Amino acid sequence: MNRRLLRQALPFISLAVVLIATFIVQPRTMSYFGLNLMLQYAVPIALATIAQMFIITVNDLDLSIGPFVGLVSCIGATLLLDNPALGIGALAVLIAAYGAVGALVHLRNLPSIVVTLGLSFVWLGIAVLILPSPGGKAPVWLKAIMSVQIPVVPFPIVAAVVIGVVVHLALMMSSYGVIARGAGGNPKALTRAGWSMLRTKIIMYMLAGFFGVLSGLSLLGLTTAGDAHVADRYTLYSIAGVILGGGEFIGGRVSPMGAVVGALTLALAGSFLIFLKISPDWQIGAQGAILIIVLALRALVTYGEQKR
Amino acid sequence: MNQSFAYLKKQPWVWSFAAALAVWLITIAYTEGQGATAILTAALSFATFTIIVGLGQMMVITTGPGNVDLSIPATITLSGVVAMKVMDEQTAMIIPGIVAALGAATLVGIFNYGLIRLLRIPPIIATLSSSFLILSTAISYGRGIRIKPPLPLSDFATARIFGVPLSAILVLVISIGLAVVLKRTVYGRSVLAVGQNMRAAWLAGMNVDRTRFATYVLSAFFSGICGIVLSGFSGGAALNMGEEFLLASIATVVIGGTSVAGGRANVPGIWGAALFMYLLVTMLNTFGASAGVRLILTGLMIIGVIVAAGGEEQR
Amino acid sequence: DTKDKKIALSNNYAGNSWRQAMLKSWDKVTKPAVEAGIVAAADPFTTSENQVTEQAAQIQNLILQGYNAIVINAASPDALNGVVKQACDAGIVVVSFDGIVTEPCAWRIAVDFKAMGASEVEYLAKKMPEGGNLLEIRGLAGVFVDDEISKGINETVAKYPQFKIVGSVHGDWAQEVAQKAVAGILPSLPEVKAVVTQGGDGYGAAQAFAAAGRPTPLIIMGNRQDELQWWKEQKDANKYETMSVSIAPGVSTLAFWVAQMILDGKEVPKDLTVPFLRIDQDNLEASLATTEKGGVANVEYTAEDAAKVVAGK
Amino acid sequence: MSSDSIRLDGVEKSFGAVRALAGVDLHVAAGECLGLVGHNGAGKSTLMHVLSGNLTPSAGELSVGGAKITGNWTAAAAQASGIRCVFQELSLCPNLSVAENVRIVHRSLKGLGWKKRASDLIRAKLDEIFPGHGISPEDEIADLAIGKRQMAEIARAFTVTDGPLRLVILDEPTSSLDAVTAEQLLAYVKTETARGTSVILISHLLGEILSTSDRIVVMKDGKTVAERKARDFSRNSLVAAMGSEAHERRQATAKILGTDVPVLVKARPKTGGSTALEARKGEVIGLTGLAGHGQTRMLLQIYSRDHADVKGAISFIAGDRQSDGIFNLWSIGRNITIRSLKALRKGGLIDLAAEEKLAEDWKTRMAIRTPDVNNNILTLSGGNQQKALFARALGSDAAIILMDDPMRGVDIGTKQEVYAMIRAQADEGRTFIWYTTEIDELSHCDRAYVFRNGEITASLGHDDLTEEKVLQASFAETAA
Ligand SMILES: Nc1ncnc2c1ncn2[C@@H]1O[C@H](COP(=O)(O)OP(=O)(O)OP(=O)(O)O)[C@@H](O)[C@H]1O
Ligand SMILES: Nc1ncnc2c1ncn2[C@@H]1O[C@H](COP(=O)(O)OP(=O)(O)OP(=O)(O)O)[C@@H](O)[C@H]1O
Ligand SMILES: [Mg+2]
Ligand SMILES: [Mg+2]
Repeated sequence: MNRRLLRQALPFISLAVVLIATFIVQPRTMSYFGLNLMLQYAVPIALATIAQMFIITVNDLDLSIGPFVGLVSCIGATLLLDNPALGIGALAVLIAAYGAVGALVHLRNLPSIVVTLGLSFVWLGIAVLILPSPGGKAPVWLKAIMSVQIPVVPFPIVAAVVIGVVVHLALMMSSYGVIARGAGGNPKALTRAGWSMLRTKIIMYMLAGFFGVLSGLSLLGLTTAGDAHVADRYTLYSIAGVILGGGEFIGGRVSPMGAVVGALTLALAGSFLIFLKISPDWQIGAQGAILIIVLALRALVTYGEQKR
Repeated sequence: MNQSFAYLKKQPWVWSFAAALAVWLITIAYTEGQGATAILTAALSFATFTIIVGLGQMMVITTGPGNVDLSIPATITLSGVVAMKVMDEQTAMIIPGIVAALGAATLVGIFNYGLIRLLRIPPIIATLSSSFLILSTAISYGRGIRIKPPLPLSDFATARIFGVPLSAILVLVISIGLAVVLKRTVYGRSVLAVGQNMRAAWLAGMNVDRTRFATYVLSAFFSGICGIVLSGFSGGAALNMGEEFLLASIATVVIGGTSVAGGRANVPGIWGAALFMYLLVTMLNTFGASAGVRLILTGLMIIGVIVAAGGEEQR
Repeated sequence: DTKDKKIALSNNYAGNSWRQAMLKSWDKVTKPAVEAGIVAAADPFTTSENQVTEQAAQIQNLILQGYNAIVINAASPDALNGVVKQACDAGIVVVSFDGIVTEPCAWRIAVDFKAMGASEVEYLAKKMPEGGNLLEIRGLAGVFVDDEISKGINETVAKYPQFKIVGSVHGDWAQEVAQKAVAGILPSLPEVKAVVTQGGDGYGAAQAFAAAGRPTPLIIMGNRQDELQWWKEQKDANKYETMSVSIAPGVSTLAFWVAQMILDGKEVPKDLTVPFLRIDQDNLEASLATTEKGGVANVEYTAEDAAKVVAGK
Repeated sequence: MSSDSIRLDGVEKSFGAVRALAGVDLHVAAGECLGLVGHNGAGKSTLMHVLSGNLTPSAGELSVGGAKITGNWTAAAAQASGIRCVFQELSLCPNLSVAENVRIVHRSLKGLGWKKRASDLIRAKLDEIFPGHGISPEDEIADLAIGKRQMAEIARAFTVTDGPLRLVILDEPTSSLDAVTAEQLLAYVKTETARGTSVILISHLLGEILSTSDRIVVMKDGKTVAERKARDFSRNSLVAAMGSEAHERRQATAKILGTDVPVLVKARPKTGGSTALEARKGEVIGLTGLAGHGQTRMLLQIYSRDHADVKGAISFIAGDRQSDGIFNLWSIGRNITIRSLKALRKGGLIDLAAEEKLAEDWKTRMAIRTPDVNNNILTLSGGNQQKALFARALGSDAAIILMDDPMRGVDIGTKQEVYAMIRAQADEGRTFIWYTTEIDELSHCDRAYVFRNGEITASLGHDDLTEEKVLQASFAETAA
């Protein structure tokens, strides 16, 4: 069998394995209601993972996406609720700020890790200023969107597929997606062909900001109240999701569908563990174990590849 | 004069020291000179913990893009818990406790590299996953009980010589040793070479596997030392004692001028960066800034330092 | 009759001794209850970090597993409302404690955090009528509990003009962080008469003062054994006086019994208040004697205790 | 001259203290193939970077199609005026497919169906230049061997969409190609110039320069020192113009080894075949055949002592210096000494003075053009970087030296010196196993093995190492 194909299929296989295991341990999940409930919180994670993926595409890493999602949820629960125009304006400014960070990272050739690490404090600080302790309220329309009931297929699944396909078309199929990925593969080649790396980075960072906003809003729609710390772990989740989905840190090799599937796998793996009723001491460790097991699958495939 | 200034400007660590100095000056200007040396002493004694784990993190980051040790916090906790539990407040058990704790830390390093090498898991994810397992081990072994360190250990951890913390002197010795290792040993050169180009390093006759293995073990080992001394310093081990070192270890390394793309390490920069990070928080606390403002300023200062220091050379 | 009812504990953090003690109390009280056939199951679940999203997913899974009641220590008072509502809609009894939720369908076993903060200052006002400078050690920024206790402290200080808060740092409820933050700000502060805390960080503060060579001020303590032990040593050595306020981790067992009573069809008001645990100069030794070395001062509840709390006694 | 397609006047460029271009005048007429030669570091690549808008010159003028360029001359502007460049260091994106790489240089390939158009474009061009190339537009670059990558990049440079194609710069395009594909390319250059496109061809292989160019310009130390019609140059006069001496010395006979000379390497390709490779102490063994048929893999197999009987320390000289050879962040000196660090230790620590001395020695012996070995390795021209890699291996204690097509981009003068050095070292007892894509180089070997599809299909003695016999063996089917 074609190794490359197998590697691309791997995230989907992992998802299937985890899903089946979950069904076996807890048959009740094998229903519209069950899937809906179990996967709801995967939607904002998937969106954050896509945001991270845009940054990874251009060989950078975003350590601020978690606090950023938290900030969006705070803005959504306050400004956006009280004054929609102002709220949308604020979110637009945030996306522009992401673009500015991209420009800064490129122009001064800075390590993105530190810049976004600093940025994570900035986002958290603004969020704490806006909402010193959790609260606020989600706009009604947001709650409505996130609790929409679609016949036959649960909403989270539809949302995941739509996100994956749209981003896949844009990044993997379109002619501008090629430029974006090329910027990660060999930036020099791109500048030599007359493309502006600056512009590419700004656009990719702004896309990340945009998907970060979507993630924050969808999360707000689920939690119904804002919280600065609501998504602190999204930073690591989103990175893990991109890698689980077959992406690589360097070289512009990413997969949008894989990233979405990676995010779903992570969310499901958490549920699976809860169903196993492990002793609380080891519940945290089991999360690590499951990450290792899923990624060990990859090792088998890549090992075969080396032997080629 | 001008020449030495130009030389200094090119050293990546200068910026972190300059930033630390600036922050310190602003703080004592605000307090009108009150507590100037006391602040420095406090900074030194707390920064040593960040520095020691920063040194390990630096070695890992230097081995190439994507290499980073996220299991440092959990390893600190584990070694602290193991040390305190084995010592059980008895002076006679200090040595066995240290050996057990460092042994546990070393095992963590071996496990981490096993995941990276045998299972081919990217280091970020491998060390993240292992950190969960390590934390569970610490929880299940320590049961959340806080045991006090034996007196000699806490005396050692808090001792000062002419106002300089003993632990800072210890870490200074380790730092100098590591700087020599990087410049003048085959292992050090291998780390730098592997970080630039793993394949080329292999073809140039370096033992890539052994180098990476040793580096992950070294990082875990340094976390182990940190865990033991920190437990002695703060009166026992706690399950969350390592948490703050996750971001701090990465930030100090990179602000200190080590390249995140690998292949370039900088020992003095870690000192500057760790002092800067501590003094920054102190300054903002002294100003009485609210939590939000403090966070924002912290972030902006980190970005400011890295912007001033400039990035890697364009190539 | 609740002998075939299943109760779950949803906890969001296990990384400190308070939470560990809470889980241990749960175990200690619910195991016999299950063995005695009072309930069919009482399973504890915990997530790794203080994260709303993980806990929300966890609660959703508990809904799917068919528990009849879920006892929650919530990561956020509002952000879990969505999923709590889902649980209520599925006919599940939700009882929140310590970290309570605001969703109206759930029961709340609340600690009056504001009053807890206020009580610290009231104590100081009585203890040192001449007043003085205060240092405040807060918890984790952006978290509800931190905000409430701090509000209680600051509002009460405003009532006593002889007190002045000259410094405020965040200790994140962690010994090491508190020690570090206090050590950093201390050199720039004038004489500090007392330290108001949120519990768990008193020992760290004491160490920072000692390291800076400053006279030890009056430090309000939490309920950790090392804090109480230190207080006892000071008391024996130089008649050091202070007090300790905290929340007993055993409140999880109260929540368990409350959930059991609701399942049993008993009438339980939606809002219950538990007193915080207070230790004073005279009952220090007694509390210390019952506290496990390295553990946390604690109170566990029996079914009868719980019934009394519900009855408002 | 109205037929001038491109004209450069008095172009200067300095990198710090290094004056890479010291006032160069150059012109190319439409439909002309201009050969550009010069020693390593003469400034050829730098000049091409200026021409393609990737470096801003410190002084000088540029005109395109008779019009003087006044504004900013950028890569985008160069692209728009129909100037394409195949750089010495390849510039493809390894994570993209061949077709996607075509898109990068053609702004008009967008909208629905762009991928099909790009695939058709590159497939047609590859078929035209390199018949039987075996590259699919869907292949990801990272999966292609370096030779195939070079073919893809060359074909890409000649593709045309909406804009004009005025000039194609080929900076050492044949360095990773085998004899057959190189021939195909040179033939195509003639076809293309007949269509009116200008080509600048840079190469250290004087034969192809003489046979393909219309006019030849010789550069030396950042200046042009000679310019004549190609037919007015002979090989010797060209070499003389470059400032080297011509040693047209084909080694007369192979070394005759007694049976008592120990066999240091014995290995059978893991990829197949029954014939094993054998190398004895002091031998120079060639590996040949068409590019990508398992020669590099054989070397790696020996290097990793995997199913290979090897006696003695090994050193490896990479040909793909970017990915297998140099350490970008290090100085020239450190790049040279890395293979010898263990020997340089004194009391456990590396002796820095001895290290510096080793680097200086080998800088002089290999005539590496740099004012200071402490300069970064990237300040060297491509060929000089390659010399540093030679210095690394030859300066080490290795008994066996594996060479993976190591003469890529090395100028003719240096090559002669290196050949002599290899011979001298072989006489002293070092063993060389040498994969080369240049059949001429095989004359410096005692014996050679021909590879096809991962197997050794023939073993040729010194006297059989002629172009004809090697090519014959390269295409022959395996007997068994
Ligand atoms: N980025 C740079 N920084 C410093 N010096 C440089 C840089 N690039 C090139 N040089 C120097 O400029 C000179 C000309 O180099 P160039 O690459 O143009 O030579 P070349 O003629 O192409 O040589 P080769 O045949 O080896 O490819 C050399 O001395 C080289 O060391
Ligand atoms: N064991 C190995 N480990 C890593 N890379 C390998 C290994 N074996 C082969 N390769 C790489 O795979 C590619 C194809 O190798 P192969 O030996 O088939 O080609 P080749 O004859 O060297 O072709 P070319 O002359 O074009 O480089 C090369 O880039 C080589 O570096
Ligand atoms: Mg060149
Ligand atoms: Mg090869």
